[in-house]
Amino acid sequence: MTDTRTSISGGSGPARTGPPARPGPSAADELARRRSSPAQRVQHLLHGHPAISPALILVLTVVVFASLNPRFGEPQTISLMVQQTAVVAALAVGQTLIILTAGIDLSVGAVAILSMMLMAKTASENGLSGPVALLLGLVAGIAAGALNGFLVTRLKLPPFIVTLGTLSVFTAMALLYTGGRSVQQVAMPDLLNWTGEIIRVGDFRITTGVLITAAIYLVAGFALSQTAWGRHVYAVGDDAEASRLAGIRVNRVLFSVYVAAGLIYALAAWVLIGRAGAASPNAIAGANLDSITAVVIGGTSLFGGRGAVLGTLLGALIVQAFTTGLSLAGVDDQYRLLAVGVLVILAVSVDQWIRKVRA
Amino acid sequence: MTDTRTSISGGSGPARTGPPARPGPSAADELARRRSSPAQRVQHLLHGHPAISPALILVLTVVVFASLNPRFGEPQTISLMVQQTAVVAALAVGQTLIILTAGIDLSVGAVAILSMMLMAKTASENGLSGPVALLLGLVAGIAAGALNGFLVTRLKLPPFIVTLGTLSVFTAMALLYTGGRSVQQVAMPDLLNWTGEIIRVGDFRITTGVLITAAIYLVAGFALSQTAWGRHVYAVGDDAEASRLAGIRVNRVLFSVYVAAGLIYALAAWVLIGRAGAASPNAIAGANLDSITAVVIGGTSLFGGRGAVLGTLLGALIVQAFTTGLSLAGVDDQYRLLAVGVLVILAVSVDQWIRKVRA
Amino acid sequence: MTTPVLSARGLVKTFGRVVGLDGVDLDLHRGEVLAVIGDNGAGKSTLIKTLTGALAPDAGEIRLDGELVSFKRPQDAREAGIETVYQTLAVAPALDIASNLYLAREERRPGVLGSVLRMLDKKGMRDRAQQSVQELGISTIQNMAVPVESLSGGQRQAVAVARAAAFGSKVVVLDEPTAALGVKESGQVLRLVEQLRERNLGVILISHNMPHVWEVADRIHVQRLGRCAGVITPESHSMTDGVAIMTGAMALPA
Amino acid sequence: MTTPVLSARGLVKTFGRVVGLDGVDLDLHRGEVLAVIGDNGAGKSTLIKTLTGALAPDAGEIRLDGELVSFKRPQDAREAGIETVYQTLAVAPALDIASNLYLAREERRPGVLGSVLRMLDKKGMRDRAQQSVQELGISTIQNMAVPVESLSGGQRQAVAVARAAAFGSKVVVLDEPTAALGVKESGQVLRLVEQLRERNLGVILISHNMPHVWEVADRIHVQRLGRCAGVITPESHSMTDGVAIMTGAMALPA
Amino acid sequence: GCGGDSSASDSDEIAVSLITKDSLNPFFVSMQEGAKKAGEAEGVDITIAAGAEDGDEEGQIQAIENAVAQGQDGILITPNGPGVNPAIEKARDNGLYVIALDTPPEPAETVDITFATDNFAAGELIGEWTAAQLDGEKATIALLDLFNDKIVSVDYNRDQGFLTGMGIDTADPEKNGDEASSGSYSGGDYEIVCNEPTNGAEDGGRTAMETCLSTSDDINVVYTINEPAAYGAEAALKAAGIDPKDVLIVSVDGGCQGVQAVADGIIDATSQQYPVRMAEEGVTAIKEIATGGEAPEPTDGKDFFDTGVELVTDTPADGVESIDTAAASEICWG
Ligand SMILES: Nc1ncnc2c1ncn2[C@@H]1O[C@H](COP(=O)(O)OP(=O)(O)OP(=O)(O)O)[C@@H](O)[C@H]1O
Ligand SMILES: Nc1ncnc2c1ncn2[C@@H]1O[C@H](COP(=O)(O)OP(=O)(O)OP(=O)(O)O)[C@@H](O)[C@H]1O
Ligand SMILES: [Mg+2]
Ligand SMILES: [Mg+2]
Repeated sequence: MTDTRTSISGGSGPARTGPPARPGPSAADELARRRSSPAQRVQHLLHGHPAISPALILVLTVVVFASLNPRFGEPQTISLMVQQTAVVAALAVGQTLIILTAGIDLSVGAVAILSMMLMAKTASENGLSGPVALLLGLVAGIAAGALNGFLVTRLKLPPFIVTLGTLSVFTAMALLYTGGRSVQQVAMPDLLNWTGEIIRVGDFRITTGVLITAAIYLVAGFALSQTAWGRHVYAVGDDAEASRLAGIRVNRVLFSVYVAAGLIYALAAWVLIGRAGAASPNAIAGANLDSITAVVIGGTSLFGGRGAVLGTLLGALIVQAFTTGLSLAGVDDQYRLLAVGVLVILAVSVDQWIRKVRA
Repeated sequence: MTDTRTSISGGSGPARTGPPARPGPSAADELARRRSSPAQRVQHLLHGHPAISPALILVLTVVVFASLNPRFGEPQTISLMVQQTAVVAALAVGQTLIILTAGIDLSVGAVAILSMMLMAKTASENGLSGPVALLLGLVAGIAAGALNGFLVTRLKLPPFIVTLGTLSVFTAMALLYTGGRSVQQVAMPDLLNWTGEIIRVGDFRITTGVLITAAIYLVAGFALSQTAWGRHVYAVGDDAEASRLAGIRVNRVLFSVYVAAGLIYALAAWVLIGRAGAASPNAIAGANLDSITAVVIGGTSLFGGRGAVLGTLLGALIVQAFTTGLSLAGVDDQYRLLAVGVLVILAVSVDQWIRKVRA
Repeated sequence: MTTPVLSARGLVKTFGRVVGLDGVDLDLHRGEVLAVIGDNGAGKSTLIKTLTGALAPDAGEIRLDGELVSFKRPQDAREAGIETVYQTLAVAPALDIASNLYLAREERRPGVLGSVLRMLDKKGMRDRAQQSVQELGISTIQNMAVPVESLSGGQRQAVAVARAAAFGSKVVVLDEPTAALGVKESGQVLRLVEQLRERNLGVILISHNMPHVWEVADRIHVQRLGRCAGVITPESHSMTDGVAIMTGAMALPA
Repeated sequence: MTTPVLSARGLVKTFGRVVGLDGVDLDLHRGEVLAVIGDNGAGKSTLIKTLTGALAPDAGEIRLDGELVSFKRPQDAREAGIETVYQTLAVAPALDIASNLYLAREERRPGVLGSVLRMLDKKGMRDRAQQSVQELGISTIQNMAVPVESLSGGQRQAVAVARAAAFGSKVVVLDEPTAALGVKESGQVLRLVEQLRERNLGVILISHNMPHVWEVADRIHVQRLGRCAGVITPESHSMTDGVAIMTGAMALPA
Repeated sequence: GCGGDSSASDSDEIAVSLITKDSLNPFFVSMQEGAKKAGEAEGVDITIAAGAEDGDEEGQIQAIENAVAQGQDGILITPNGPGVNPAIEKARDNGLYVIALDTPPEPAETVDITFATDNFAAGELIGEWTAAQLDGEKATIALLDLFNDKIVSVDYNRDQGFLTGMGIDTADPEKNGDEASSGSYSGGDYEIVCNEPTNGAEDGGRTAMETCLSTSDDINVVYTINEPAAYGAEAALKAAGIDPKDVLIVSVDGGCQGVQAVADGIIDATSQQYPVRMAEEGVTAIKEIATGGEAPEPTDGKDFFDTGVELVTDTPADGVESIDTAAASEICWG
């Protein structure tokens, strides 16, 4: 071996002694060039824009199912899927906000049902006018969100526990208030039913409820990415103590997130009235899991601080495309359950694979 | 004001210039003495032993309900509550392990049902002997856990997504296998029904199933607190990257946790057969939420690395005491739902308050 | 003489049974660099946390420009003109550099976009962030849009220091700002401290690096076992004396 | 001459488009302290991470005692006798000090309790942990049963250093071990480094503190922009020269 | 008529969706199997769908919409609640023939026809039988219902039907638990000691019964929402050292396992329903109509086609019509 004092040298930088410096391009440069195949460049692009990969998965899903059953790709079916997703997608925006702060909301469905029944019953039984009933429902959603927010920020309870508790409380309140009875379309003022109106865009038929959901996405997306409040939501979810030290009023941000989520749930409730054509205390049984699933498939981290509402929208659409696609393919319920489970794991695996590839 | 160069002095340490040093005991000593009231000392104790506070809440719950209805405090009722908690408490041990690693398991109930139906049907229809059928069920639980563990460690998927997917998969498999039909006690070998046998201890009556649950707690508690594996589980949940750098084989630990959880779910399934007196694919509907609730009320952090199975046991008992207590107090169904929600929040608030007080 | 810009009397802070601060006094004047030195666990970080609203002291009072103040949260201290770099840095790892620099003091776009839609002036903040970082001479940080978590330890520290330097109006507190920094970068931070003094701000500098302290400090507060072991100056005492007082090997006359 | 205990040739590591290491060679002999210096982001941490199994290099080879090795994970390097204190410390905050010291190498009780029940020897580990920490002279850490998260930054670093010192059998790698340490504690760590050398171990020491480096290093590897700008010795070059090479103000003849 | 725009053009085969409340309940699983078999026999293509759980209306709405999108000819549905009515109406507007099974929707005209058991009548039967069996003795009643976190029609129809059969005033017949907790039934005094949810499963039934038993030691009548809940109740009684023979356990469903349980003396009486027959009749009806045949007519005096309920017991009571277990096991499901 060489002498101790001379055996070490910089790879290609000028070294005191040792092997001659490698000339020209560095080893890393060479490596980088070798790797920069077109496929690699695509992966780079995907890495820079995280929403592209769930979007690709969605497109892939649609293409596969459309090839299995041509009806799937038709405008009617696509319109249908969009309508079917509208409510869960709207609820998932509120869930996204809360998960971004490293929380979780198990009371999603309960809040929506409570405000929906309040809107519907005050209008149908107490004779409140449409706008007043709607306003009352929205206020109820805000109040429910505020209660969650109060318990999380003031009593410093884990959001999981708070919303587990309020899930029971709000569910019980809705049952006690309605006695389990639903309110039919005809008994409700037009404003409440308005979200069910169909709008034709070429061959596509969407409802005004879909537009409300779209509006919720636009406003929430804008607020998260373009305002100081949005920054603070991310910062608090990322590291609450660092945010506090940096001067963010953590509790105020958290509280505002729960209130905003409550309002969004109430708006989703309005969309639900139009969609179901009735207000029923048994609607959306799977709201909790479905909304969380959309958020997580959309790439938002359950540990907070990372994610975006666009991903959530794609996540909701992916799940819907799976269920509708399998159903149109004539797959029976139990097999569909099995397939959806497999597909959810597959979709996220592909997404992870696309995101993980670096270089 | 005094001169710039002389105005600063150490509180009581020797200072170059400035006001004379305070003599005798320091400010902090005085403060500490003033605070060391007996109540403060109790809080100190509680702080050092985190399981004391849920235990106190449990005792408080029992005392309050017993004062409302004397039957509540009787040995029979207490025996009953213990029996009623046994299955969820056993499942919650597996859930605790997974949550300690910063994961979550939504497939708890599905794994238990799948292994239970496998035990029951292979014994009743395929004529397998009790021990073989039991073993098969336990192996199925382990295999299900291994699948979860494989997906979490190899595909690096979030546990929430993995278990959401396998929840569907295992549920569908159980349905397809059983056609929704249950297997009755009489059709099963004694070994499978053995967990329902009653054992009398003075006025108390417990089942052998309760003993199995207790054994699960003892083994898991011992493994977590007394073995290297337990340390690694905590370390991985606390900071996976730091654990990896410290030389822990993170994936191996995670995988072992999911496998252990699968085995525990299968044992819980055996307890469930004895408890229900049948093996039914629609048993334990609330297993996911109930087991997570027990874990969280027991003080284990959903972010991993902090908690213990003793807390989980107390958490499961607290919830059971609430529900049974409210029933015995003659509270109506929906009001009971409401009250359980309020009480869960209250219990955790009190717990937080006790834990938070320092000084 | 002038009123100290920041002064504290009899600060006490305990954690359970651990005594973090045990009756500490401190005065900081405008245009002065006050160094705080002491062994690990001497209570330096605890001292500045109580001064900047990150921790509430159990006893004692704090005055800003002679007025009694009580900061409930870091935001209060910040609004009063006290800017701090905490030892733990207090950055949000997933946010980019510019967002971290402007955290909790984001700037909006001019016109309707800013006032009504409350839109952030992302580009403006990014440009100004670039400038702040460049002033510190951290040349390896190029892109203000990369998340802080992808930076090296030293680069992160530079971001935190740049933030404090850019926004402090009365007092800047630096808790071991050069711990992870290279030689060049450390020098840059010391120059920055001197600039802040020239801008007539009060600076509190915690450091374990004695040559740095003796280079820039006007006065040196020696913290020992939660108490102040005395205040010295680079002229009155040598580095060796300073270390001796810190470790208790030498006591200052009362 | 002797075979280097650890040697690397042509190490390359890129992160996306960021080049962390760009063809770096390094040799470390037994009984030698090799310092690595360089600006923030020069690739020092990346270099030692590739050497200790924490990162897989994209290219290049590593030899331990002349044998080609490829560490898949830190555990492999550790089992081969390479002990590392990472810059991020790699401690589990919720675990107590003793558990952290013995993490991934827990000791079991003697007899059946240990072999069959696999019970940990908690008391023994705690006692030996106490000893390791005391050897470092960190007197403020008293109770080995407190969680690491309640320690000050410096105290945490001391725990990580104590762990490496106690278990290294061939090579000990220290990434800025004194960054958060006080004067006395830093001195203690430097003494420890010398002890390790006397025990005939190879030591790699990353530090931004030039006086420390010039005090203990046998040779100094200067890292610059992902490459090695040269290897010097405290005798051959002054501190000022070292800093000049680091920053590119001076180049070593090829 | 049938949707001329799509279905017929796609294939000659008639396609029908069966949408049950869930896929967990053996009752619905039997119905699904019955429909599949009938479909094969009749040459009708059956797609199975279901809500995620009992009460899940949104899941059923989507299944209905998907059936329409697929261009199917008809839907067989056990509606989870009135929330699905508008979707059913839309499907009918699209030319699908919709038949409700098991549970008549409110109002009944929402669907083309319902093949169902009258759940209220099923409850009444076991109520009347219980009152007759007690023969004037004081009734201490445990009511083991379905849910407490949602309100579904089977739950209150069976429970309130049972009480009506006993001759107890139920106050609001769509609300469990609002009746007086004591008073007199047709034969004597009664006391209701509990209303407990069971989720319709063994473990839930056992827990519910245990809770009831800790409220009162005198329970001699146990109403259960279905047979699995009854098995759980029996297990609880045994565990409490009470001989189940001393207690009247009544239930609803009449699945083959349930009939066997009656024969074994675990359950004293149960009201038997015919899910398989419902499914078969439904499939046949849709095929008839799709091929231009006649729609079936509702049973006289009812707004639905009653597939019938039989009381199954081996200890018949005067004035209450019943069949024995031997006869019942001939016609049981699953
Ligand atoms: N949140 C806390 N909980 C409990 N003890 C604490 C906490 N923060 C600090 N301490 C303790 O208070 C004492 C002073 O800590 P502090 O962080 O102020 O030291 P320091 O002088 O900044 O040390 P270093 O130079 O290592 O940063 C230490 O003994 C520390 O363990
Ligand atoms: N995981 C990572 N992902 C992306 N870039 C990284 C990662 N780790 C390091 N880098 C980049 O690689 C370069 C070298 O980083 P490294 O941590 O090795 O620097 P260093 O010499 O240790 O600096 P310091 O003295 O500040 O610790 C830096 O530009 C850094 O931003
Ligand atoms: Mg400090
Ligand atoms: Mg580094």
